[in-house]
Amino acid sequence: MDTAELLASYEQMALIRRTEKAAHDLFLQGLVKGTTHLAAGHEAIAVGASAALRDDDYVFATYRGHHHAMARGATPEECLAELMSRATGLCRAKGGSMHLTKADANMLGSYAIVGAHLPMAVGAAWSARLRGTGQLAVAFFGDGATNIGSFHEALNLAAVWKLPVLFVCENNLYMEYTRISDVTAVPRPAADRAPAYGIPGEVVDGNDVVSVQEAVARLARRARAGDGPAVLEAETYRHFGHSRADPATYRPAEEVERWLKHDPLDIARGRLIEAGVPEETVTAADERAQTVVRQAIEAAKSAPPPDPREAFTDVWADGGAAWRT
Amino acid sequence: MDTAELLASYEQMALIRRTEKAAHDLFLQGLVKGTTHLAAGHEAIAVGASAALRDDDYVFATYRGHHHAMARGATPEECLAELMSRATGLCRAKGGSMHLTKADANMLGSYAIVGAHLPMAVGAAWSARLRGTGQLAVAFFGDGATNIGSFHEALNLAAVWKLPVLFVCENNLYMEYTRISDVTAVPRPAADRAPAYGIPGEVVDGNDVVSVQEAVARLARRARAGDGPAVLEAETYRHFGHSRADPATYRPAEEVERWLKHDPLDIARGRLIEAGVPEETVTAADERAQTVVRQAIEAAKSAPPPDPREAFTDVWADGGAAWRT
Amino acid sequence: MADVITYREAVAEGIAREMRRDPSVVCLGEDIGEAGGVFKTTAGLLKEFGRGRVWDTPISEQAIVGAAMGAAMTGMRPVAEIMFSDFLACCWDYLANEIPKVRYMTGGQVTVPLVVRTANGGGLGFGAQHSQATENWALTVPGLKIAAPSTPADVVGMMAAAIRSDDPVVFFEHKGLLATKGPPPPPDHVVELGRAAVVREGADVTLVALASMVPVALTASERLAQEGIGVEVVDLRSLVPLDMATVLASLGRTSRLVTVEENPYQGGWGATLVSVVADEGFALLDAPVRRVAAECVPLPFADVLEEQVIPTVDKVVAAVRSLAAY
Amino acid sequence: MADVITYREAVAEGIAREMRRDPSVVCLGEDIGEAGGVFKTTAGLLKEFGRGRVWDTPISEQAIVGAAMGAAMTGMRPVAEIMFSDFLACCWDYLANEIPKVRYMTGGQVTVPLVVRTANGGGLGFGAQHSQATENWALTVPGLKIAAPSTPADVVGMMAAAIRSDDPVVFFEHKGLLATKGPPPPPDHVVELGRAAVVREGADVTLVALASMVPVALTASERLAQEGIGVEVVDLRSLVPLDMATVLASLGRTSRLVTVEENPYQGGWGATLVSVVADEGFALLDAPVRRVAAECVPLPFADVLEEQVIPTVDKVVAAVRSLAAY
Ligand SMILES: Cc1ncc(C[n+]2csc(CCOP(=O)(O)OP(=O)(O)O)c2C)c(N)n1
Ligand SMILES: Cc1ncc(C[n+]2csc(CCOP(=O)(O)OP(=O)(O)O)c2C)c(N)n1
Ligand SMILES: [Mg+2]
Ligand SMILES: [Mg+2]
Repeated sequence: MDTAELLASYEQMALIRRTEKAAHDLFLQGLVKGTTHLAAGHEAIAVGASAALRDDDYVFATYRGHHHAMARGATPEECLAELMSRATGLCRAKGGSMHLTKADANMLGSYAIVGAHLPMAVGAAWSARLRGTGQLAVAFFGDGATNIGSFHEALNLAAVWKLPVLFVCENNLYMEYTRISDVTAVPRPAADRAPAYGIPGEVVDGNDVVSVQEAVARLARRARAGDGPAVLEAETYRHFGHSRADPATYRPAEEVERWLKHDPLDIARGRLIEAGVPEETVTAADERAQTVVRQAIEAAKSAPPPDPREAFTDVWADGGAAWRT
Repeated sequence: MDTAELLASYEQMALIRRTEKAAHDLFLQGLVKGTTHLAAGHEAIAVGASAALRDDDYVFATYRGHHHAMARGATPEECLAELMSRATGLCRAKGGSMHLTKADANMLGSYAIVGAHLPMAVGAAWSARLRGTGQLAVAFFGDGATNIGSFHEALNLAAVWKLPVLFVCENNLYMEYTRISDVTAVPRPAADRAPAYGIPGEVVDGNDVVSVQEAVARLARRARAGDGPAVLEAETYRHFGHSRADPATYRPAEEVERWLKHDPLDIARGRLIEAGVPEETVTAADERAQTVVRQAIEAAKSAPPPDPREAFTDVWADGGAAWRT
Repeated sequence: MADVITYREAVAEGIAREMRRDPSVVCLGEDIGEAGGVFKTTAGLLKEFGRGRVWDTPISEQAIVGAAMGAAMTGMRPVAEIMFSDFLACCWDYLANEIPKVRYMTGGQVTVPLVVRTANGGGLGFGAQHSQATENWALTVPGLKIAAPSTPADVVGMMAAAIRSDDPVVFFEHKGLLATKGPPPPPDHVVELGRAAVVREGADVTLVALASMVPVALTASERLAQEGIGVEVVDLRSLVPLDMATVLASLGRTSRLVTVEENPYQGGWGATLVSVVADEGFALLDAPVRRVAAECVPLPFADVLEEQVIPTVDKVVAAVRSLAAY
Repeated sequence: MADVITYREAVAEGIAREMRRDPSVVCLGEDIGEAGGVFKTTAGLLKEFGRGRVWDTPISEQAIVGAAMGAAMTGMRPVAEIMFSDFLACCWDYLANEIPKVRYMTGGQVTVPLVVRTANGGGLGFGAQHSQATENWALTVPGLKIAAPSTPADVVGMMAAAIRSDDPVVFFEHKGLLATKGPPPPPDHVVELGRAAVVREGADVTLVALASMVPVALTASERLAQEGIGVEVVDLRSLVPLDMATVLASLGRTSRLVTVEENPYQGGWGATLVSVVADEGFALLDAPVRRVAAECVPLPFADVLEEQVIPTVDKVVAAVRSLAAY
């Protein structure tokens, strides 16, 4: 990653961070219904991975997926509008926070059943192989997803078929309120499982966008060359609670403090300064991000609600919802 | 295993073998409906394991489970009567070949959805721990079951809770008609997965009743001592096709021949002779088995069909089947 | 005990009462221990009963329900939590193929006294994968008892019946009702499964509702009363056993029937109920039977869309009015 | 082409026709390749289309259907086999929560043109876990099309429609019909999903049946004809879309309705159909509606028991007779 790319990544991360902060505030103001699972703290994984991928590669994410939608090109406005149930939302207010999708950028969805999207990514990789496009598929998932059956089935199938798919675990140490180490038989829930499928399992600092970019680029090269899938376990931490207004009191203060000091934005900023980028340049990126998000909030707020008739569109590919004559 | 035990094991295996042969013949004669999955060739696993278990230990098996039912005390007559849809069948003709169960001997069932019983065994082990009984639970399953989600979830949960449960894989090289190596990412489908759960994974000659007994006894001791679950992969081969009248033409003749020469009964017989047991003693055991099975066939044949009203009993614990007022 | 109790508190109270009576009752599920459950419906259980009886699990729905089954077959009375009822799909094999069949297919050799509890239903903006009313999945499978209480007292009473039952029970706790309040149940309150309750009497139309739709039906009835239409509201409470006797008796008085279902029309419980009525109660009917059910679409996120899909008081009022005028 | 074709052959033929037309059609499933499938319903496909398009999988139902979904979202038209329909429970999350909802919840951004084929139904002594008629599981979930043909020609025609459909289709192939024979379908035979067929005309009672119950209904009708009772038999063919127009039109002629369902009464498709009739067709009815469905128990193994559970010709005849006399 050269300095220009790093600066762009920084700005992208700043944009995500501010969007997540906005989502949090809007939720507390009662402007976001249902629930949100914020990715603040996880930005480097989405942005670093994206920097290593081709535009036509496929991305599948979880309910904690705002960062992936944005890293693949969704705008803060589209995202916030979706959260705020506006007609201009990414999914026309039919999906909500947990299902952000940007299909025209090959971000093929956010799925809210833990683990469900791993086999889908395998299928997308299979499809890429069948069509001979050289595309890759990447599934991002949490540490908690490593204990569910679909994880196992997906990794085995991908390995047996030697498919171009990467399994990127965002290990933030917790499932909802339970420490992953309390419910998992091995210390590294994802990487330690890779040998069970005869594939590489690497661990990376998920808060360092450069390390993530490098690891994904390396494993992607391998996969595209026909050497099969790999597991990448990216260590990270969420800045907010699991969802909604969870204060995350189950996390020791000392642990929280340590991780907040290991902030992906700070790390990238440090790298930029070290590379000789002037402070003002970085600050300018921050400010641009701030402006974009501020405008996004306003735009989303003033966008209209969806037409109620939207409830009856798009069940079927013909656009309708008829189930009987 | 002392010589007397070995002889008893031999006779038990002979009984199973002859019962399976009878089941096969009866199927071809049209006296067994539906399907059967014969365990001829797998006898040493059931008998060896049983010899290492306490009477109050729990056993869970698959649709290929005749040997486990018999090793835990079901008689050939009860088994054949079930297969032949008789009122005297082990499950009163309501289960059939795939669901042989002998609950009063803690053989808690044969399950026909691949992998489904592994979590049940985990639960039985959990229950034993909760009740402080020192009981163990054992799940027997095929190589094909190692690629399904419930396998993964069961092993992880058992390991995290350090439960007294053993996972015994009967690796007969094939799922139905597909070689397990064609669809599995690691060479040893069960044992190579054990490290993903931080538990021991051993391989044993599943056709040598003594080796099986020793391995199970060792792992059972460990588990009862509170050291947690283990995986045992027992290498074996089925003498018949997968089910019903499958001629198993997908298996290379050379492979079949090699395995038929490595017959669990021959191996046990060899060990007996080596230990100085006279040929006639072994042959007498064989003959007893033959007699028992011959009588079982006759008894089963002459047993009555179930009362049609049995269709409406035992949905509920009160014995009935009422779903509405 | 307080003057009122919330539905949410009633869940924990119902479980706690049984855990106090019977040491074989144990709980397992995701985040149910220290955290008291994502919906706080197991709050206090870990503290009172300790780690030996309240077990936090990994995200492994199959292992949770499968282990509950194994424990139930061997002397325990497990209460397994599946966080959202949509996730029953992740362990559906156990609900569809194993638990309801094992007693029958072993010729009565084993029993499976377990409860699978789960947070059910929509109306809260949780989107397509966290909002479904999935009782009907269970209804397609003989061998499961299905409980879906609408009041805190019924939660406690039916929880007691469910945990004491030697049969497997799927217990649907409605997310939209968790914050609702009601009179606390008396000590040792047990509500037998399979007994519907006539929660309002009326002479003109019978409304049969379940769980979240009971308050909707009651509100609609009050409005209709002002128009002079007397509505009898039956809270079904259980789907299996299904209390057709109560429904048919009510119909004998009113001759008109409307069901109110949160689930999609296609495959809903109201259909089964109506088909019994169209057979055994045909002579009682003076008008068509109407089902007010959810539209046959996934649950959308936005409120304005979700309201289009899940039955509202207005829709119920309109349906009843049209029948009363028939 | 031969004079007759079996239902079993029709499955492979139906898939092969589409694979010939469209290179994006690919198959995956357990033992479908070399072995031609456990039921031989994919016989010949590997040979004709090669390993690139016919993939043997591990025993991983979730991965099979999940991968099919991912492939469908990215330009392929996968046809996934789930060996027995009971095993749909092992990947139910994909059928209930993912595949039918993804288009809607993304605001129409993706389509999922896939087919999940599966061997359905009982009557063969396969016991409780390999004998169910599980169409109704799918009926509870909006967003899935449901096909269940009863003749070889319909198998081919509906397979074409299913594979060409841009919507997900669950395709139920009845195990009990595999060996049955029928006229071969003409080239490029397509039977639109959601079109019921009136397979016998009659003036007195309408019998609506699906898949294995169609021959049962036809046999019953012949017997009833001898008693002077004219039975119109409707082969529903699809559950979604549900062709109520054809059913209501038939009812307009007969005024009497019986459904014949292999599945348990509770939660069966007949209930949904009857509930539409009890509403929109109430004025047409001259008699109660009767559902001849399976008993609400798991499927037992022994023939003598299974016959008690699954509808027989005798039971259908008795039901129709009782209505004709009403
Ligand atoms: C199958 C399933 N079980 C349970 C849940 C409820 N749930 C949502 S998020 C979550 C925790 C997931 O933890 P992890 O995979 O580590 O991801 P994180 O939220 O930490 O990013 C749980 C249990 C679910 N959505 N799906
Ligand atoms: C979930 C599920 N998928 C598929 C099947 C069909 N099936 C029955 S046995 C079998 C092969 C199992 O192979 P393995 O586990 O090696 O056991 P074996 O039959 O060799 O003893 C398959 C695929 C099933 N019963 N359950
Ligand atoms: Mg996590
Ligand atoms: Mg095998």
